[in-house]
Amino acid sequence: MQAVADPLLVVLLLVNFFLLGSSRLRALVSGSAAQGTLLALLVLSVHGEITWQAIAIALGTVALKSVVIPSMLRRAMRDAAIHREVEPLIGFVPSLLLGGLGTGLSLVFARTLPLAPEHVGSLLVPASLATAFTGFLLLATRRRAITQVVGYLALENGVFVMGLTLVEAMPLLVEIGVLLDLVVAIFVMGIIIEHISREFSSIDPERLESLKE
Amino acid sequence: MGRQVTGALSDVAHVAAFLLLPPLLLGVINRTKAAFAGRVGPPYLQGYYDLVKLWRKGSVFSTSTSWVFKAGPVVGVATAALAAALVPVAGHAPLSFEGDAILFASLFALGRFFTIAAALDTGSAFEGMGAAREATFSSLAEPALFFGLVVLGRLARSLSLEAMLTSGNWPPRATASLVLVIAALFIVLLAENSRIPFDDPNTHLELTMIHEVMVLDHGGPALGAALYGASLKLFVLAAVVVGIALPVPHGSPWLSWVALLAGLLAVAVAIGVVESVMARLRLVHVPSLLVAACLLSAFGIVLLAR
Amino acid sequence: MALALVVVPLIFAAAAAVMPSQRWRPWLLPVCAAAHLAITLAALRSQDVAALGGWLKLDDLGRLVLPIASVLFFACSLYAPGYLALRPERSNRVFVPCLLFFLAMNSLIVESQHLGLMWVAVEATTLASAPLLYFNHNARSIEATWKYLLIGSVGIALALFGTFFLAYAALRAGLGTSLFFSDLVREAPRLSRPWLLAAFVLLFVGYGTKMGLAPMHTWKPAAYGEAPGIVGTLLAGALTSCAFLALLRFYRIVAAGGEAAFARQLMIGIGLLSMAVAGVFMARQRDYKRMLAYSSVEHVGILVLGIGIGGAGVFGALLHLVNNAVTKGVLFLSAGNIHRAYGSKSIDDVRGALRRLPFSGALFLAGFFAVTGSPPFGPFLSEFTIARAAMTSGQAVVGALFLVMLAIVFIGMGGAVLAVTQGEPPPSRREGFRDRLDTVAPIVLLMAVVVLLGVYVPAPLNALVLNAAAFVDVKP
Amino acid sequence: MTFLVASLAVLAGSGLIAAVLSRWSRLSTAAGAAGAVVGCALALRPALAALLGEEFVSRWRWTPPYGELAIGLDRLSAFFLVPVLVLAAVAALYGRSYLLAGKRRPLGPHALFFNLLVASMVLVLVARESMVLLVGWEAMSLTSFLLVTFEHERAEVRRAGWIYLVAGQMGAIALIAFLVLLIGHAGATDFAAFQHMARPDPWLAAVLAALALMACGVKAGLVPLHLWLPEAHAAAPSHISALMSGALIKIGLYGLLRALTFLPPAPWWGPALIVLGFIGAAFGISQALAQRDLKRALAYSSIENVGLILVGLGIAYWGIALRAPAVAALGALAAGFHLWSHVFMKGLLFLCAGSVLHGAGTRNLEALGGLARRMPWTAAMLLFGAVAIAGLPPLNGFVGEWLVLRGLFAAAMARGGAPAIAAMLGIGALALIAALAALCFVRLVGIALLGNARSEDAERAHESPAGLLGPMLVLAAGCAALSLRPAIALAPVASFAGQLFGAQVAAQVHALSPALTTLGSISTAVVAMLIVLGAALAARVSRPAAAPPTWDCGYAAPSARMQYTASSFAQLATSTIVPPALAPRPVVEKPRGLFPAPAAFRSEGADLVAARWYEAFFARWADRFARLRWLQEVALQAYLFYVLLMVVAALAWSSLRGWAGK
Repeated sequence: MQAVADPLLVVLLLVNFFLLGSSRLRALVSGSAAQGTLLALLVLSVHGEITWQAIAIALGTVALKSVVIPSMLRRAMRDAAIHREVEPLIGFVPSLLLGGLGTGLSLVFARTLPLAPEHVGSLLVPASLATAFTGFLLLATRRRAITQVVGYLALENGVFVMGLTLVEAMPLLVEIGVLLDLVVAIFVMGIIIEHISREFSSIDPERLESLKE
Repeated sequence: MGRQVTGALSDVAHVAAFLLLPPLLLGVINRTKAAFAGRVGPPYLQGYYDLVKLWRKGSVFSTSTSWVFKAGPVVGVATAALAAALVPVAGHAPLSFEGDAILFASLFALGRFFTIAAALDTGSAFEGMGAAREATFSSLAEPALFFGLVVLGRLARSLSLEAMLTSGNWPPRATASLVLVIAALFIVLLAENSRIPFDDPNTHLELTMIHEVMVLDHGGPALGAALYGASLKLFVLAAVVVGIALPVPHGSPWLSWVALLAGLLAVAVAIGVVESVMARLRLVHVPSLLVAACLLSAFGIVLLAR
Repeated sequence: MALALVVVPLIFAAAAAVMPSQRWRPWLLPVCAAAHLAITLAALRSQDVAALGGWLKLDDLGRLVLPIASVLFFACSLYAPGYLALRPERSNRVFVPCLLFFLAMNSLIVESQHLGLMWVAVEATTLASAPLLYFNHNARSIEATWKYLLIGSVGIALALFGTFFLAYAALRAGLGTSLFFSDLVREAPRLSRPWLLAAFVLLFVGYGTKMGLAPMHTWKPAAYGEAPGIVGTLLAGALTSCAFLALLRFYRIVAAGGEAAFARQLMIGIGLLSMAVAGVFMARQRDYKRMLAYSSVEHVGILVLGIGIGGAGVFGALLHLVNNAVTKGVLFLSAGNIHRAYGSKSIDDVRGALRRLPFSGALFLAGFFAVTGSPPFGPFLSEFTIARAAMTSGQAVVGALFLVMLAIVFIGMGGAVLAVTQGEPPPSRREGFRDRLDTVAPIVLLMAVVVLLGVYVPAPLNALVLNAAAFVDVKP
Repeated sequence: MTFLVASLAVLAGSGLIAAVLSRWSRLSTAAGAAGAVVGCALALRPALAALLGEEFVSRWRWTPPYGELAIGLDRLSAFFLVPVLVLAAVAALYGRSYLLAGKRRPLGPHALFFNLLVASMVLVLVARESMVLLVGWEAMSLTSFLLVTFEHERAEVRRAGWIYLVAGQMGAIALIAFLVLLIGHAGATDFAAFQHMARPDPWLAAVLAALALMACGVKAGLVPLHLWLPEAHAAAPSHISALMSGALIKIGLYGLLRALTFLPPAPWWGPALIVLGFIGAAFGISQALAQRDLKRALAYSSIENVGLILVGLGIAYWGIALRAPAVAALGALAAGFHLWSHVFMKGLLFLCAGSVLHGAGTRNLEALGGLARRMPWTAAMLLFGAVAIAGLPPLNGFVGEWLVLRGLFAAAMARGGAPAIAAMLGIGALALIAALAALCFVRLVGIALLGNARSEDAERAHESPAGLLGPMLVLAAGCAALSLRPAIALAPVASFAGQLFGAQVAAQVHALSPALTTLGSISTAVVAMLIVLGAALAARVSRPAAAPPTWDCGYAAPSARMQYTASSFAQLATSTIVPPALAPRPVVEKPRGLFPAPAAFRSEGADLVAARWYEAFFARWADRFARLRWLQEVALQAYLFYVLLMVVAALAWSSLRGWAGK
């Protein structure tokens, strides 16, 4: 089981770097969809035996994170008719470097944490920390609203990967609750983006500066 | 019973003397000034003639005055009379209690309050000027008077004028501070009664006056009362200065009365001499002289407590 | 009964969503609020209120927070029809259902024993309040909603991360990974130490963001500045209390695990920081609604500071939870009235509220005196208890700083409130709004509660606070 | 005890009724005033009984955060309660007719706040437990703030109200700190526990004394903390300024005395209070000289009188330290007597100022004049009050002055060396202050009442109705009683001094009664003499020959503008006696350029400069805070960065602790 998870996690880290590096919105959205599918595979691989519960969660994840949400984001992009990410606050290369540094740090930090016996060698915890940090980085450095949503998604995925280590802690009902919340959050963000685009005729949070002290 | 009767009689005599003699003091002062100037000068009893003349004249009150204007001279006379009753002669004062020195100083303040109010009541610029000057300069004179009283009180270990002015047996080390106090009180005497270094009593240029300009608009009996009150105030303050300068031992009352009158005569002559020798100070320097008087008596205190 | 507390509002929310008439829909609010309050009172009287096999249970802490949320919602629901009638141009088709859904989720947070379920409920309140904030449909409210949503969601994601860390701490210690509150408290001493501390930090930051503690408070001025009065009250009064409840649950676990000292130091630090930030940013504040937001940041800081001080401070903090909720209700609703009457939120155009709106102006001024801790009102009692606890438990420096911060906030806030209430009102452009019974009565009701809490704390409430304090402040 | 609770209930109830009936002004003010008078009467009975020794403390349990509440009356509280109640009742009656005659506005809330203010003052005086004291103290601040800002449409009233509120809050914070430290040390919140607690070590006692001085100093108007006093008194309606100056300030002194009873007596208290008193008196009177507003001058005179009372208290504590009960008795009698007489004098003066404002429409001395002829009763009483407060013989102000001077002298006699010299020099300084007070009040009387009217308003001044004159007469009668029979105040002062300074001092106070009776008889003698001489002179000048305008050295057309004005009268004094730092500073805007541009000349009192210093301090800090504002105005991403920073910092700290802990 361990053997299958680790390569998937390495691919996940690569996708993180892809998200950090890419400047085209369409690439970002498809990257996020890729992350969704990767998570679904991880769910199956981590669960020892393939129970119907694991299948349900995997299917739910794929359906939501790889199909529903990306389509919504693409529709929002079509409405606002923009494709390129404006120059981020700290530039693409520095954000990539920061991403790398973050991944390194999370590997080091994970080693200091006393892991449970079955996770000692595994990449699970460091990967979740790295993905969460990437999500945070995207949120804190990108100008476009859609990129920030993708960043928030990456953060959620990071947390989700951490959730995988605790198989029976999160019963199905709560798992579904978490997924539902995520979807509704993205859905509401989508509506807000639509209104922003109508109001400001562009959707970079830079314009959202009118609330002064 | 006999002793109370004689006591009462001596009190009545004391008050009568203090009420009758003051205009005479003015007469002596004017005669000394005349002698200095080589003039014959007005008769000694001129003061009494003026009072009688004014008592018989009619009085005129301006439209802008109120009852306070009439009250001015009345309060002046009343407070000076009561202060007179506090001054001891021959070891006894008609009215004395612990702390009457403070009452003595405050009575003059009350008189001054109403005189100033009466001056302001007329609504004339000159009276206002006199009132402002009087109020400021007397405020500076008060501390000098109180420091003097405190020195005496410290020596007599009590705040009653009677005890202060009749202890007589002052320790030799106290003479230095007593001399300072006498000098300070003499300056206060000159300041309070509009004598030369501070104010010229018989000038007619209102801009320079302090006291005369405050009674400018009084006429007839009111003016008489005002002048009489001023002279009584001069007499009482002079009596206090003499009480310090000539501490007569308790001996016979006659001897102390004679000493008091002689002292008063000397003070009157001294005032006359000072008025003839000095010219009126410029108004700006008056405060500094008064502060000097305060420092003199304050230094007296410091010397005493050495 | 426990389930009813959540399901009844949901049913009403569904009904409201379906009901077509714009005029009758707001009246659902008072009906549902009354029902909810009745159930709450019934729940308080009965001993153990549980449902779904222990998933929903009203424990001592919940017994204190639930009535607060319910009473506050009841007052807002009385205010809502009058207010919404004034805003015919805005459709309340989304507004009313979201309010009811908000109440349902609040009840769920208070009752859920499973920390994951609690997380879902808190995230749901965030999503429910987004459309509430967006009620005014103008550029400024979009920006406020976007900031609120994004920072809120990021905070909540960190909270989920912390919850997983907590579960992992149990896993690491070789126990079964269960996120049930009672299990975690029982197992606490054996949880692995570093995971527990890391989990508490993440949970503190996550739920601290929902409470609006500094430095995670940055969304508050924008959100409360643009939200209508009702939403401001519910966010500042009800939601903050529920987030504080969640925080106390995790503090309870960490305290049981023997790490209370670390948690209390963190709380004192963040508490004082929040009060300082409030004091600093309230100086020369031109917008009286943003000022109320900073006042909320300050009082959230006081809550956390009280817990941090410990001992009688915990009792003070929990009593302050009640006082703060009710006082915020008075302030936000009366500020809402003033905003309706003057049509502007900046102090430069709003003057003479006492003359123009005698009742709302007077209530706003009284609310200011209450919120800055003047004796005849509730908050004074709790703040005095906290100050006393600080001084007597040897933390004199913390006590002194606390009093100084209160003074700074008083001066900062006083300038703005007096500018708004006193003086001659400018010639009014909108004649429409006058103080009316239905927009003032609920505020007077809340004000009566504030004054009552200041003078005489009724015995049942006192028992509730004592039990809650005993529940939270466990002596390791 | 039941009377006290009944009185508080009546006050609160009548206030609420007045608020409810707010639409019918006459009815609601009547209800308010009646409630106030009945409430004060009800409370007066137990207060007088307590003065005669019938002390009581009653406790009852209250809900937890309060613990056990306790109120009670002992001689110290009763001594302060009696004058406060009398003044409150009089002010209530005066207030009713004063406000009804004023601008049409709803008076219900005002009556409610007035009654609540009186109730909170009573509560503070009877509090025997820190929570009750705090609730009463802050309620007193709030209600008096709401009363001061009654006419808040005027900008200077709002400014005065704001300064008052901030000062009140600073005082309250100091009081909370004081009480919390005491509770921490004594373990209970009850005053009895404070009295019997273990001796705090010296530094804690010093900190407690400093906090008490600051908390009560703000309320009593001690000099560095006095800033709100002149502003609030000038802005408030006159009966409120009377109540604040007469009662509120005294409660500040009561608070100080009550706090000092908790602490072990330190030898430095006496001299410290005397020095504070002198500073207050000198500063107060030097400012009062230069004021052109009648009520601001009276407010500064209150600061001076508080200074005198403090000197009296200082002498009392110094006497205790020197173990000389005679000196302590003189100090206590001076402070106690002057406190009672100041309540009546200052109350009367403020009510007269209200009557002048009502009659002549303005408080600016430069626009008044000749009111003695147009408002005879008000003028007579204002003159009566002025003579009293200037400390001139026949009236009660002099008795207070006399006792303080004798106290200083007795203290000087009790000990040789430097303190004796200081005390004796103090007597001279006090004489100067008294003289300046006389100057200040002769200026007020002379400019406002006498001479010719300086403006049309003063020209058309009319006497106030009986509703205003009645209460003023009551206060004047109080002053007259204290002047002619000072001994009536002896018993209350003896009981008050007995509790504070011990039985020996009380005995010495009783020993002073013959001195007071002589003073009383002398006052009566002075009054008699004045009447006799006045009648004689009046008889003599009964038929004035003619009534021309003032002679004025032959100037044919005298006008009111030729008279001395308030500032010119004081100019000589402020330029010679008052040090330049405290003297009023002219602010001149010279006309610039060829054509006559607007120019202005204003002379600002020293206090305005001090006020500007406080304001500059707050403004500087507000600017510093405002400069931090960019932290909030950054982009959304930065907010998220704050959250990230917080997480990383807290995680690092927790792991550090983890390693350190292991």
